Amino acid sequence: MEWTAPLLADPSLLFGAALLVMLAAILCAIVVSRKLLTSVALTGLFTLVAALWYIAMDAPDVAFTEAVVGGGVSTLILLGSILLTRESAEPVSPSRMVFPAIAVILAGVAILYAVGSIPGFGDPASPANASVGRDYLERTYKEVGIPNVVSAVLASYRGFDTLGETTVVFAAAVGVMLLLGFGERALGDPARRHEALNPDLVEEIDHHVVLRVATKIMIPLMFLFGLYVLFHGEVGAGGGFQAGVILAIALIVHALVFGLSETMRAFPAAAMRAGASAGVLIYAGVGVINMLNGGAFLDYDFLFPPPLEQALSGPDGHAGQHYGIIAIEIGVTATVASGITAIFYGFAGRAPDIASRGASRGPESGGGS
Amino acid sequence: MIGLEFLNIAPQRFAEQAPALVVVGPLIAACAAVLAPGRRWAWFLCVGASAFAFWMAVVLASEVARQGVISYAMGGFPAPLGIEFRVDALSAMFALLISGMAVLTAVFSGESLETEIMSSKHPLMQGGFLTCLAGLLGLVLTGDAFNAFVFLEISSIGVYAMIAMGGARDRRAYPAAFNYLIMGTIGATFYLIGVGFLYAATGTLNMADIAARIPTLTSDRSIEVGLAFILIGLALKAAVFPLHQWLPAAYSHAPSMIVVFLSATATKASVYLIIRYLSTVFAFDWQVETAFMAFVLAPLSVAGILICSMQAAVDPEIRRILAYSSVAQVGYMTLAIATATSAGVSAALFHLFNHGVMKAALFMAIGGAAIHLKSQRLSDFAGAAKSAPWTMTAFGIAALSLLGAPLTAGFLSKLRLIQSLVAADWGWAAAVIGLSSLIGVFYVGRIFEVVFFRSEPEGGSAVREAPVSILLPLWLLAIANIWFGIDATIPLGLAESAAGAVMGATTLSPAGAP
Amino acid sequence: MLEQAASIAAFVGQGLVLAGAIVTIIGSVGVLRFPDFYTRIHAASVTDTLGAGLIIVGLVLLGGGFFVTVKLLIIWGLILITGPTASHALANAAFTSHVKPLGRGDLRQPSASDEG
Amino acid sequence: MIDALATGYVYAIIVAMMMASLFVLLTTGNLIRKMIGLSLFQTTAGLFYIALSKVGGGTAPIIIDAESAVGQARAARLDPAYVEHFGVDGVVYGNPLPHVLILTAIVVGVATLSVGLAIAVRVREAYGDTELDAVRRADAAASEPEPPGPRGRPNA
Amino acid sequence: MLVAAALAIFVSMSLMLVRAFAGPTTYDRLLSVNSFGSKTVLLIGVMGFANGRPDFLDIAIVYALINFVTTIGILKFFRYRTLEVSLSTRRRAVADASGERPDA
Repeated sequence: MEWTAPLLADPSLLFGAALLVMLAAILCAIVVSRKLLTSVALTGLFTLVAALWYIAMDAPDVAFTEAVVGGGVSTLILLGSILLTRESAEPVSPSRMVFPAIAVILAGVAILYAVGSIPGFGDPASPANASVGRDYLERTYKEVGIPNVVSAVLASYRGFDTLGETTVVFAAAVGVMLLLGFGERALGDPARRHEALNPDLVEEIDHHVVLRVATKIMIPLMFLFGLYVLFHGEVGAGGGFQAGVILAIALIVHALVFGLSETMRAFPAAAMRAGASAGVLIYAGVGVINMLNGGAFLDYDFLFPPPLEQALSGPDGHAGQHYGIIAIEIGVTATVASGITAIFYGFAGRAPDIASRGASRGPESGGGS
Repeated sequence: MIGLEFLNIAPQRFAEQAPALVVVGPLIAACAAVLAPGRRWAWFLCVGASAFAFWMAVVLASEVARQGVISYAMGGFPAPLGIEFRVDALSAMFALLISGMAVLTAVFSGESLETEIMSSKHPLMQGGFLTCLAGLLGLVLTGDAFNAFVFLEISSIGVYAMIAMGGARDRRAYPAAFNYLIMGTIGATFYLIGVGFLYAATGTLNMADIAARIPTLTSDRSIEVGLAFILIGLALKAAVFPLHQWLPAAYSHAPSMIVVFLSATATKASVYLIIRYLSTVFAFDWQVETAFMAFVLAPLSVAGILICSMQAAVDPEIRRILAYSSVAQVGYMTLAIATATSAGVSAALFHLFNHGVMKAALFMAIGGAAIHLKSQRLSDFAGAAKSAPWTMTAFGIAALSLLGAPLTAGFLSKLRLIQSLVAADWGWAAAVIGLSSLIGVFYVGRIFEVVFFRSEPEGGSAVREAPVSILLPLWLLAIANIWFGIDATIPLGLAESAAGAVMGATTLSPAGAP
Repeated sequence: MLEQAASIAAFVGQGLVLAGAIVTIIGSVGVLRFPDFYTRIHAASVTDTLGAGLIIVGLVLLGGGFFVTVKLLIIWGLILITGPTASHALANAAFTSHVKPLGRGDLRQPSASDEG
Repeated sequence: MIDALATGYVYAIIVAMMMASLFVLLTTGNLIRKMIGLSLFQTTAGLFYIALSKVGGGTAPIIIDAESAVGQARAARLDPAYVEHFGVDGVVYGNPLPHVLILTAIVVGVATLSVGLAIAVRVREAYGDTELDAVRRADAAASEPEPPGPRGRPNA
Repeated sequence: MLVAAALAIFVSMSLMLVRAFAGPTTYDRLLSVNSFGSKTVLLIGVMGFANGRPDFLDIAIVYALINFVTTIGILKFFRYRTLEVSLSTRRRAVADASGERPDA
């Protein structure tokens, strides 16, 4: 039987269309802007609007991730790196645009050619929507026993992908630590000690009392919210990754308002490094326990030895899946929170070194607008 | 099958878990290495984990030889739902090559890092190396198209940073690493888009499942374009001409440990995926694909072979000569694959294996001899054979093998390449290989002239004999080059059974079936 | 009786949401049309706070269960804390970096910033 | 026909955005801007996947009870036969699999972004600039017979 | 009515975008980005109710937080030229060494 998707009955499609147009407008602005800061702010907006679009497309988990990552972490890291480099890009000569333009147009035409044969947007009978995706919807409650199908697929059916994703964050943290260090320069910056000895460098008026008070209220709330997102991920949108980013952002706010060295005293870089690898260890460790109990890697039904699993679950519960998912989500949170904090330490802690080379800044910043 | 079956002493339950353990072992060790209190600990972990991975790879290979394709369901969920590790002879061969090289590189890394990277960062380097190893092993074992993307990224992200760490000696490493990152990520994203098209058309991500569903489709436009995107993405990662520009710069400025490992494995893993897609997923019997092989892949390979050989012949920096030669050698492999015959694929795999062995030896020798030498210029190696006879003899053996001199592994693999091309009626392609070998004589001759016949510069050469921990893996590789040139049963057996595995059946049976 | 109350609440709620949306549009027009930074920030922050309040009270009246209501109130609280703080910080930063407010008579001259 | 128009535009806009960000990435010589382009390129690939996962009249793939108020309100908008045919226990959901994939891809994207930016920062420290042209000029100058010194000239 | 409200918020976001493109000072851009963010929070809420699935307000909370954080981040960028210092003191040395106005 032929079905056409009830597109007009779905208000989210109207929102989706409007948001897509807005996305395209923002992207156009990014293409033409040369001031890096403007580009970064617009990129932040782009990801926020993309996240809105994800909500309209019924993908709240993706929206959540895109918002915390694209709007929060990426923007801050980009800001940190602009501070360490330069603020505007050189114009591109038109002659250099020819080859990329041809390549891009060719690739675009190829994709459009293929898109013509993809079943229509929103079609419930398309191969993508009708096969494995639908199986997950039908089986999750029976096999994993949690309502959020995305979390179930993420942590259980395709848990190995998620282990890989966690490893990627770990590898990125290792890479940034290799390249930029652990922010140790912020702790040992001689200029800073010099400043303490010369109080006339410090202005008397305290401009930011409002900000500090507000931040003091916000940070505990953010921690609490992060934990809520972590443990709520089985039922609603959210999960270990989003929780990790929120926790990291709480630390980053602290560093932004109270100073990096203050934060690094409370959460030293060595601890972040340990946390990043501990998270992957927890995750892989859960898998190894499953193997020891006779299951496949990451088969949480074997998280507990079979007799214990039966005792815990009862007739059709899924104690193993339940605790397994929580355990690996904690691992993900640990790696992501510490990894992103370590990355931020790297970028922010590099600053004094560059700032002290202020002389080479001058000619570059003149290139703006 | 490989002469190492005696290592297959694992209890049966352990052997069943080998597909997961081969990846998870290095992964856990990577985390532990980052936490290691000192560089010695990190090094031990690194060697231990690589050896463990190698052992597991041997177990896997002998299991595959015994019982055919092994399917391992991650998380206990059967294939289209869960992620499947699907090990056939091809994957087993690559797993052996990668983990074997990792062991040698790990041994080599101890002394080599000592001089190149400040010691507080050694644990991070070892951790990054092990992550990369886990990523490459996962890449060749997985049977899931998206999972392959994740492993592609795992194996690259740490590497970008580690290549940039060569910047302490030569600042050109930074832009080189950056270019590699851009190109690698574009490649990975192209791959991702291509997988998206396959998913849109078939509704599944499991490679065997995709292969089974493709014949049932009415329209294959999205499959065609998906394949194109996947191949372009992987060609970027595998440095197939003309998408190779990132490779020479990245290889010539990275820390030697990374170069040794990457030259033997990283582009090879992408070649693996190319073979996997062409043969298993698309089964070599599809019209667009054959046209692509004959009219795109083959001409590009030929151009790559000739142009990069010439570039190698004129470049003044020794590592870059070898890097350009690597691109040319990738061209040999893709050329043989483009014939789409069993003999061609087997010759390509045989050459790939041998090339890994010789390139690793060459870069290892340079890394070992030039520990105190900041420059990479060929002229600075004048008379190196006198100041570092052991290292440079091994280097010479591997260089002869690269050239294809008789009694070395390179000779046999070039012979088989030419045979397979002639058998496929591609005589002109065989002539191209001959021509490029002639150019090879020129650049290897240049290196020989400098290293062996020129006298040392005044004040003595900065080249020193490599320490024992480097000579050991180096000579193992050099001997392997000769051994495989005389008795090629091991690599040939691997390559033929691998080629048989992918070329024998036109399509894989969907997962679950034996 | 109860149902009647619920439908009245829903109606009022929708009205409040719409009113809030209109207030935000007015604020945005202000941001677009006002002549200098300080007047614009005024337009933005006042209407953001008011519009957010109206919309959130409206959504609460629409009803969506206990948790939804709690979350809406949390969001309101957050907006009440962060909105003014951010505005304050922005204005402060602009002022300390010598962005001048328009003075008497400046409006007579058409300034570049007037063109949206 | 209306449906074809109503659906075709989604992929067209997404592809156009994908190519625009690729264009930024390929043309600019500024390392930071390259990373911005790369990050946007990855995001638009994500948009493509999520567009595939949309099911008309569907809701987020978090299982709800069809008998609950929310479930009934959703079902009321749709043809009962449609719900019967495409729904799971009376509710039509979006496809969860692309969501999972893109979640992973977003994370990979931010990891790449941070490593790339870290390398860009090191380029700036070594060369004094983050424009590829300047870097090339500095390298060309350094490979001449008389190198201008190990650190090169800033802002050459 | 909710759909109309959502579209109204959408229109006001578009107006904010125009201000963000137009500037003219960087602070105007920041203001519009910030205000855009808070309108997004509202839009999520209204969209959730309009779709009949109002239980994704967590994302709105996250937006509110993110909006606050990035505003502080960008602010520090301008005033201090570093993300590293504490806001309880003003580092004149660093701020002045850059020798430039952000709105120049």
